Amino acid sequence: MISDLAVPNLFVAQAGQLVLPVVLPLLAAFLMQPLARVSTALARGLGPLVLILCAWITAQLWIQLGDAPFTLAIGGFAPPLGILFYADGIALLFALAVPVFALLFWPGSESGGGAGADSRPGSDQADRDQAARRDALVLLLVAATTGLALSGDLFNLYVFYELAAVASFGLVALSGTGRAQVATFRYLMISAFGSVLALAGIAILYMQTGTLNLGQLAQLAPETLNNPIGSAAFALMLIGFGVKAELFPVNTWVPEVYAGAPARVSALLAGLVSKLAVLVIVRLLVLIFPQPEAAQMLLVLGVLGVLTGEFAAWRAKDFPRMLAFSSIGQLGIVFVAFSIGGEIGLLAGLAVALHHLIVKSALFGLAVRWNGSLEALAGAARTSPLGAALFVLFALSLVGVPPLPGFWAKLTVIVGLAERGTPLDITALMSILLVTAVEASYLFRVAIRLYQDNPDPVARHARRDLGVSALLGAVLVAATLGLRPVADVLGAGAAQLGDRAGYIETVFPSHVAGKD
Amino acid sequence: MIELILMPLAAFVIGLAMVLMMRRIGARLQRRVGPPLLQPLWDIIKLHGKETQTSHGLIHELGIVMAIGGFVAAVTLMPLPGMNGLAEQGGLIALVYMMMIPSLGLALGVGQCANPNGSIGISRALTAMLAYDIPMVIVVFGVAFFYGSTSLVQIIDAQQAGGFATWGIAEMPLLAFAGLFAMQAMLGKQPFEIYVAPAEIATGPMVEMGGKFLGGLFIMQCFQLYAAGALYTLLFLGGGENWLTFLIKVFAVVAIPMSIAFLFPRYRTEDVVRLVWKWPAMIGLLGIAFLMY
Amino acid sequence: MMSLTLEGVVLIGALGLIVIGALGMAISNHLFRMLLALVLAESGANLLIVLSGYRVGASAPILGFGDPTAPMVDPVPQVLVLTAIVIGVGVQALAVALLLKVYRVYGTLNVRELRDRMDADVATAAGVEADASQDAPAGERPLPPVPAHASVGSGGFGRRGPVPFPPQSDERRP
Amino acid sequence: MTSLDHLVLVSALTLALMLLFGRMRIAGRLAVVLYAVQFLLLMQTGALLGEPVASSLTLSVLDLQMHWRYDALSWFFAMITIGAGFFCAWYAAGVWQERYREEGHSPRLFHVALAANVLTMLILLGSGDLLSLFIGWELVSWASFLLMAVGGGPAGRAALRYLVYAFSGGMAILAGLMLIYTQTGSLDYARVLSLLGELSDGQVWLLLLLIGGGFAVKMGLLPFHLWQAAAYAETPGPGSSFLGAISARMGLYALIMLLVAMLGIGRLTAMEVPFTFLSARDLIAWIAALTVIIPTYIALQQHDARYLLAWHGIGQGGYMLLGLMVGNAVGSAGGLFHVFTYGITQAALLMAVFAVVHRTGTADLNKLGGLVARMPLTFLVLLFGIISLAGLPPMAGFVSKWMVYRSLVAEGMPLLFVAAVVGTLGTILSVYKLIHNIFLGQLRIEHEQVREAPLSMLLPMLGLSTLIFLVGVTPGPALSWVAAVQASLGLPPVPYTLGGIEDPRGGLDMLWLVGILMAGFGVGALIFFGLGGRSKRVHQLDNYAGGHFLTADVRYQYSDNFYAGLMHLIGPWYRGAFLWLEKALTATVAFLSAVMNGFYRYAQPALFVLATAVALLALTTA
Amino acid sequence: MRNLASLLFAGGLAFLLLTLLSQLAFGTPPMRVGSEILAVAPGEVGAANLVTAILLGYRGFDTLGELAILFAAATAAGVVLGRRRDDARRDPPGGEVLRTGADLLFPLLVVVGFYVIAHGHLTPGGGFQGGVILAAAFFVALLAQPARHLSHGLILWIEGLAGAAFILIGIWALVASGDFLAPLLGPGRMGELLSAGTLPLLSLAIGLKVGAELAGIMAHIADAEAPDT
Repeated sequence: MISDLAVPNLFVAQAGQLVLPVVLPLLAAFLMQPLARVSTALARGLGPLVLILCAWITAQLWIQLGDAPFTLAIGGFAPPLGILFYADGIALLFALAVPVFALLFWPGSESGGGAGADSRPGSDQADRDQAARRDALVLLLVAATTGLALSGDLFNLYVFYELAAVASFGLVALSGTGRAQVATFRYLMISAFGSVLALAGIAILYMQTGTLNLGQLAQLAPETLNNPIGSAAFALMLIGFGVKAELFPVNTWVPEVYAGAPARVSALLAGLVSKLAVLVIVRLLVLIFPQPEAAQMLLVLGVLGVLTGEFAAWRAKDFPRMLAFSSIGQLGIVFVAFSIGGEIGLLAGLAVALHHLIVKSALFGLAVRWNGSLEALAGAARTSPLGAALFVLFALSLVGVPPLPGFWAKLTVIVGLAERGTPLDITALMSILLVTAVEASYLFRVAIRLYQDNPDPVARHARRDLGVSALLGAVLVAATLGLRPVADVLGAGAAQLGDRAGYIETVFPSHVAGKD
Repeated sequence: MIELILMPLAAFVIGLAMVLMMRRIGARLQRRVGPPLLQPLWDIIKLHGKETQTSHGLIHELGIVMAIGGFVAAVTLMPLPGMNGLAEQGGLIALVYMMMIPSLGLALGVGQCANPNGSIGISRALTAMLAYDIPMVIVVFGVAFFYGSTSLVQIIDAQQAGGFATWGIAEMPLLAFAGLFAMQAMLGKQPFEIYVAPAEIATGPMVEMGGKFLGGLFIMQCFQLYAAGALYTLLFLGGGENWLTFLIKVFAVVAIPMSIAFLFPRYRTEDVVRLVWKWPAMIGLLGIAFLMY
Repeated sequence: MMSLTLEGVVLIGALGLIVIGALGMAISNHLFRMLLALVLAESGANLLIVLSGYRVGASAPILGFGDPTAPMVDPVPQVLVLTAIVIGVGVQALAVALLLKVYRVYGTLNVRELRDRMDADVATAAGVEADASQDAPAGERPLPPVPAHASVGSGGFGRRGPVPFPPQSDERRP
Repeated sequence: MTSLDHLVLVSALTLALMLLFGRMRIAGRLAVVLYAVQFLLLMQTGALLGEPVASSLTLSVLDLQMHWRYDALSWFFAMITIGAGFFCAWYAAGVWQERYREEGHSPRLFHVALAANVLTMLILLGSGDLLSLFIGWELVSWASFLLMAVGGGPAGRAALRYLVYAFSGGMAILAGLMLIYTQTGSLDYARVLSLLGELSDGQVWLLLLLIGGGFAVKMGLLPFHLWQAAAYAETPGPGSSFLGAISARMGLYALIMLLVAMLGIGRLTAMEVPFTFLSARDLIAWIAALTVIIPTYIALQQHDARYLLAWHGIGQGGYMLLGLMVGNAVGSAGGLFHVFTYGITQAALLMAVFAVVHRTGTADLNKLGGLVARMPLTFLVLLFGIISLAGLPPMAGFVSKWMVYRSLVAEGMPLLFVAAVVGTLGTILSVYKLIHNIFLGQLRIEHEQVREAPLSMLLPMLGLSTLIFLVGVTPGPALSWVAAVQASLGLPPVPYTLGGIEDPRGGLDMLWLVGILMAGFGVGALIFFGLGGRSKRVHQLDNYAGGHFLTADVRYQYSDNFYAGLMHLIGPWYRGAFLWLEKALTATVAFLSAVMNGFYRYAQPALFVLATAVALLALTTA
Repeated sequence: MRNLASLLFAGGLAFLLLTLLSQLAFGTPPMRVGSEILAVAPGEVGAANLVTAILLGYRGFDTLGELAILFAAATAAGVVLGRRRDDARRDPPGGEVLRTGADLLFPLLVVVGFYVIAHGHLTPGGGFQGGVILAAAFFVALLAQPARHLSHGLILWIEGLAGAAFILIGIWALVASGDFLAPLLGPGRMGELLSAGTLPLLSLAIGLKVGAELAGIMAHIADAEAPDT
């Protein structure tokens, strides 16, 4: 797929440009702070501009090359040697979603640029610096998550994962309160501990196979990794990559971080970053660890996540924390779905994940102003009727009310579980159904509260947050109306995602027997 | 069609005689002479002829109309010797519910009187109805189930087919006993006369009833006595083979509660409920159990 | 079980570092000690990576540096470990920065004291008593009792025990 | 486009128009017209007598086909639904709507909620397979939630309680459907039906528990009845009527699909309850009977007219299921017919009560009285309604209840019969309390100036009352629908005549009965008005008060704790066993929630990571 | 209790990992990728130090990510520690010996740093190592004289431009040969300073960036206000 043109035209889509959505944000991030010293306006406009450019490039690539999966060997080094980007439908979808969502939830001045709790009237220069740092961190996060979507190299995935982690630490700490810092530290410790385990897992994997390329690993997996060593490596990497994916029990950071971080950052973390981490885990599961033990681990941890998250959310005292717990539960369902395996499992997982991406991001968008305790939300519908209506819409979809997409996603999971029908699956099914009732209870407790009479309701939403949420709500409604095409696209994506042989074939097109 | 006119008429006449009999029995037991033959009729006429007739509103009046009309309709559902009336069109269950309409009418009428004492009386009366209707429906069910029909005509035919041996009382003695018990309460006779409370009229349903209102209730009482006696006769004593046996049976049936009534003091409402739910209901269920197994 | 060679000892050492680090993270009550334990664990993991490329009797992967005929060790893990070390350094530096800030805000790095101060902080932010805020559910419970004014018994068999008799009604009394 | 598509489209159009124009004054009348159009379209489908009418819309999700069709059962329920919508919209269209607006509520929201209810119910009733049944079910649940919650305040809390019940029920249904799916590999009625016979008794029990339980929630069957009264009672007037008339019956519809159409009475009778001599049918019948008794006697305790009627609604649902579980021609017809008779009865009753609320501002039975002089037509509506509700001749309710009793007698079920009668007696007691405390007794001083309900509200009430009476007199036409429904369900159709039921072992002819009753009343009136002297109308205070003289500013009304004597006796039985159950469940959830919260709050993260690593590694090496 | 549980779990982890690793072929790695790289790298990249060849060539993208992580950490530290306070209380300068030593060491360290950077493709070392030495030079100066602070602006420019340079070299390759970070300028003669194509340039960019990054973090921490307690 690599172009042979000596001077390739950057305006014609070709595989080599796949690297740009990762590199350009990095470039912008590196230059952000110096530029801010030169021109504030330039620095302010740079980030969104780059994101639009990234989205445009990805879209072009998808439109022109996205019919079949394609790869990009970075540096032109043949696949198992160098680092490889692998772009199938799902990877491109997420690579496109990343800049789009980052643009939608681009943190503005409200997200805190100052030192928060101890902020004193600082100089303008310091404020500008802080804003530039914030923008740089978001761009780094974008680069990292795009890389997570595209990379086909295990260690490269780890690097991008760490980049996403470090960038998100900085973003979470942005609000500047002591609580946020402690939450960030806690998050950092869990994340770093998980990374240690993941590194150990990678080391074990490398000792066993001597390669880091996912395609080659997939090739070798049946003979070298279908044993306790392989499962152990998966377990270690699962814990490591599970931190960002809010996998139980390495998700204890979630509620504090989402409650403490600026709401838009929470939206990005809960919506986007967690999904990319999930995608990494799914790639590992599908390509390298098809053994049932691996899926079983995911299933058990997923169920525990569902139960703990949703039950904990029932008692949550403030809005972001409730969303955080709910997010844990939803991701638990995602894990359960992916553990089913097969096309239906992947379809279910993708559906739930994408649904959660849209809904939870939008809800966190609402949390920009509704960031306080739930008690304080009484009567918020009066000041923000559209916001309240959107909350109800998202809550309905989240608990799975037909005909909204959330219902079909959940139904797919449930049907998948029922079709496999082992006792563990049935337990998972019952757990999901049980907590869905709990979920409905706490979400609609809030909904009723929003519509209560209250002479002193909370502030209205900023137009931008409301617009973003409304946009995502419109997407949700559109998906409801166009259920069939959406399902077809997802089904095709799931088929590609689950096509292990196809992956190997794409990475090593000339591959004959594949035994070295 | 002529039956439908004759049946209420006969019921009224028999009812009048029953009232007379009741008062005579009472007098005998209390060593008095008792009223003359036409005294009940004269009472009714006298009450209607009173000069002061105070009405508390239309419902007050319609209540009395409903009380009389309900019984007039109900008695046409009870076959007499040679007259089936509407017994084919509405069976036993319809009859039982038809006989609740007068209670409802009375209750509405009393309620309209705007007298709290009257309302208290209705509260008592309805509670008592709740009490005695339960053994009564047990009995009704038992009979209908035993004869496999809710049509009184068929029940009577089945009873008369084999003489006394096929009478309800012979086939179902326990139910017959329970039915007697329930009838006592239904007629509001001692010891179950708390809700009518004739001795303390000021705290009963009748408190605002005077003149033709009371006269109407008198008429209702005639029908009520007749209906109770006739129903019991139809269910357990084989109905009337001919007028003579029918009259004998009906009067005998009514005489029993009368006689018992004068021997007993009075129960409180709750005690009525408790007693009636406990004994006749239990006996009735036992009777059904015997029937079914 | 492998025989206990020098390499084996190093391998066990790597494992030991990871385990000791994990243990230290689990039992420390002081955030900085936790961080130090993390550093230990990371070192262990790095060591493990380097060892994954170890080849008995091979030389460093630099051309023209030693015996050109001798086999070389796998260079890839060395690259990986370089990357991993730098990542670790970055994370640790950030962690130290965070700890500095936390210490500046709360004046302690002891986990328990910190939690108490944070609880007080949360409670103040929510405007509730510190003790009350912890376990009280947010808002009302999801199965609210039926409003009292609707009916005494409307919530099901709402009344317990016998109904007072005579009825106690304070209305409509002159 | 089939006739069913037209119907659903017009219903959706109604919803859309209400969304657009609900704010306008004309909206109410527009809704009435649209409901009438829907009614006509429903009549046109001819689903009652002919073949089932299919919708041209089909959907396929995950290889599961979904389609919609109307058969006689759907038609019957849809007819009641649209009828209820029509009358309730009529009631709301005029003065009520203006008042509602003045009180600061949104008539648009109300109209939308009502239209959404009708639409979703029509969709549910058309479900042609289990998946579309579930989807319809969820839609109906949420539409009801909307209608319940629009009231705000206590209505919101009640709606939330409903939601928790209904949604838990929905999830149980989904679990049951998945059970079916795992066993049969399909959710299509026909296919499931053919494979259902192969299920073991244990599986069928599980199915009954999950799906039946879920459906029972909506119907308010014991022990899932706690939510219903408050939720229905707190809904704004016409909405309350609508919900009371038909909403809970959707649960019955689904139960009929499950118990009668799919499992079949025969299967239920064959299934023994372990360790007892009861069959599954007996068990369900007993649940139904207890649902008749317990809520009815709770209703007796209420002193809010709306709650009283709402509690009765739960109890009346029990009769319907009881009749169906008896399963013979008359019984199942009685159960089905009761859906219709009770629907019109409850709608009329609640409308009358809300008319009183409209004029007096309260539904508290202890704060009303004597209104018959001020609102005689409303009184008449309520009177017709309570006679029908109590199941006394000559109203519609009598016929359906008679059929249930008759079937119980025929099948020899004494205890159930007694239970049914006990329920009826309780109903009589409590409806008398209702009419007495509102309309009879002494008029309160503050209600001296009350006027009759406005015409816009009175007309639908009177219309319904007429219907109650007419159906009581000539149940034949309505019974013909029921017979068609029975035929479509595979039950023996009831032998009906114009006036009632034909049965050699004791039938019913309401024409004669009503005739003689009217004649009796005529005789009574003749005697009363003809014989005596003219009566003199006196003031309500001019009565015997035990030697006292009543003054105009002191009113005596015996209303609070109306059945004090009875309560003294049965009061101890009113123990909140079910409330305790609910509280225990809530407490369990709260406890679990606290535990999970504690995990996220206090967990030493590193320790948990460590523990998980060990656990997972142990799993892999084991 | 918690300590006991931790101990038990740690013991369990040790045991399990040991069991696991004992099953691995330790000392005889499969080297699927490794041996292939050993075979082709000299020709493709031209760096004598094969580790650097991989670091900047085959896995150059990882290195970019790594740079980004370091940059993210520095930026995040900046976010956390917030504004610099010019009036912050500062430790007094060190003693005469320390200051003189630091002044002497500073140029030495800078030179060594650049040497290590420049010879990264030939001998052990490279951008990261050299960058750290460069940063250390500034650390020493800062430790000796805390009052003297680094110019944040300068650090920002250096790290920004160095990072941008790395990426721009990559994009140059993309434009020139269609592949991001593909080796350019030919491998040259093995073992010479100016060999291995763009590798030394990348190395230089990395060295400057790492040095600036670490110096920046250090400056932030040094500027952080001491708590009042």
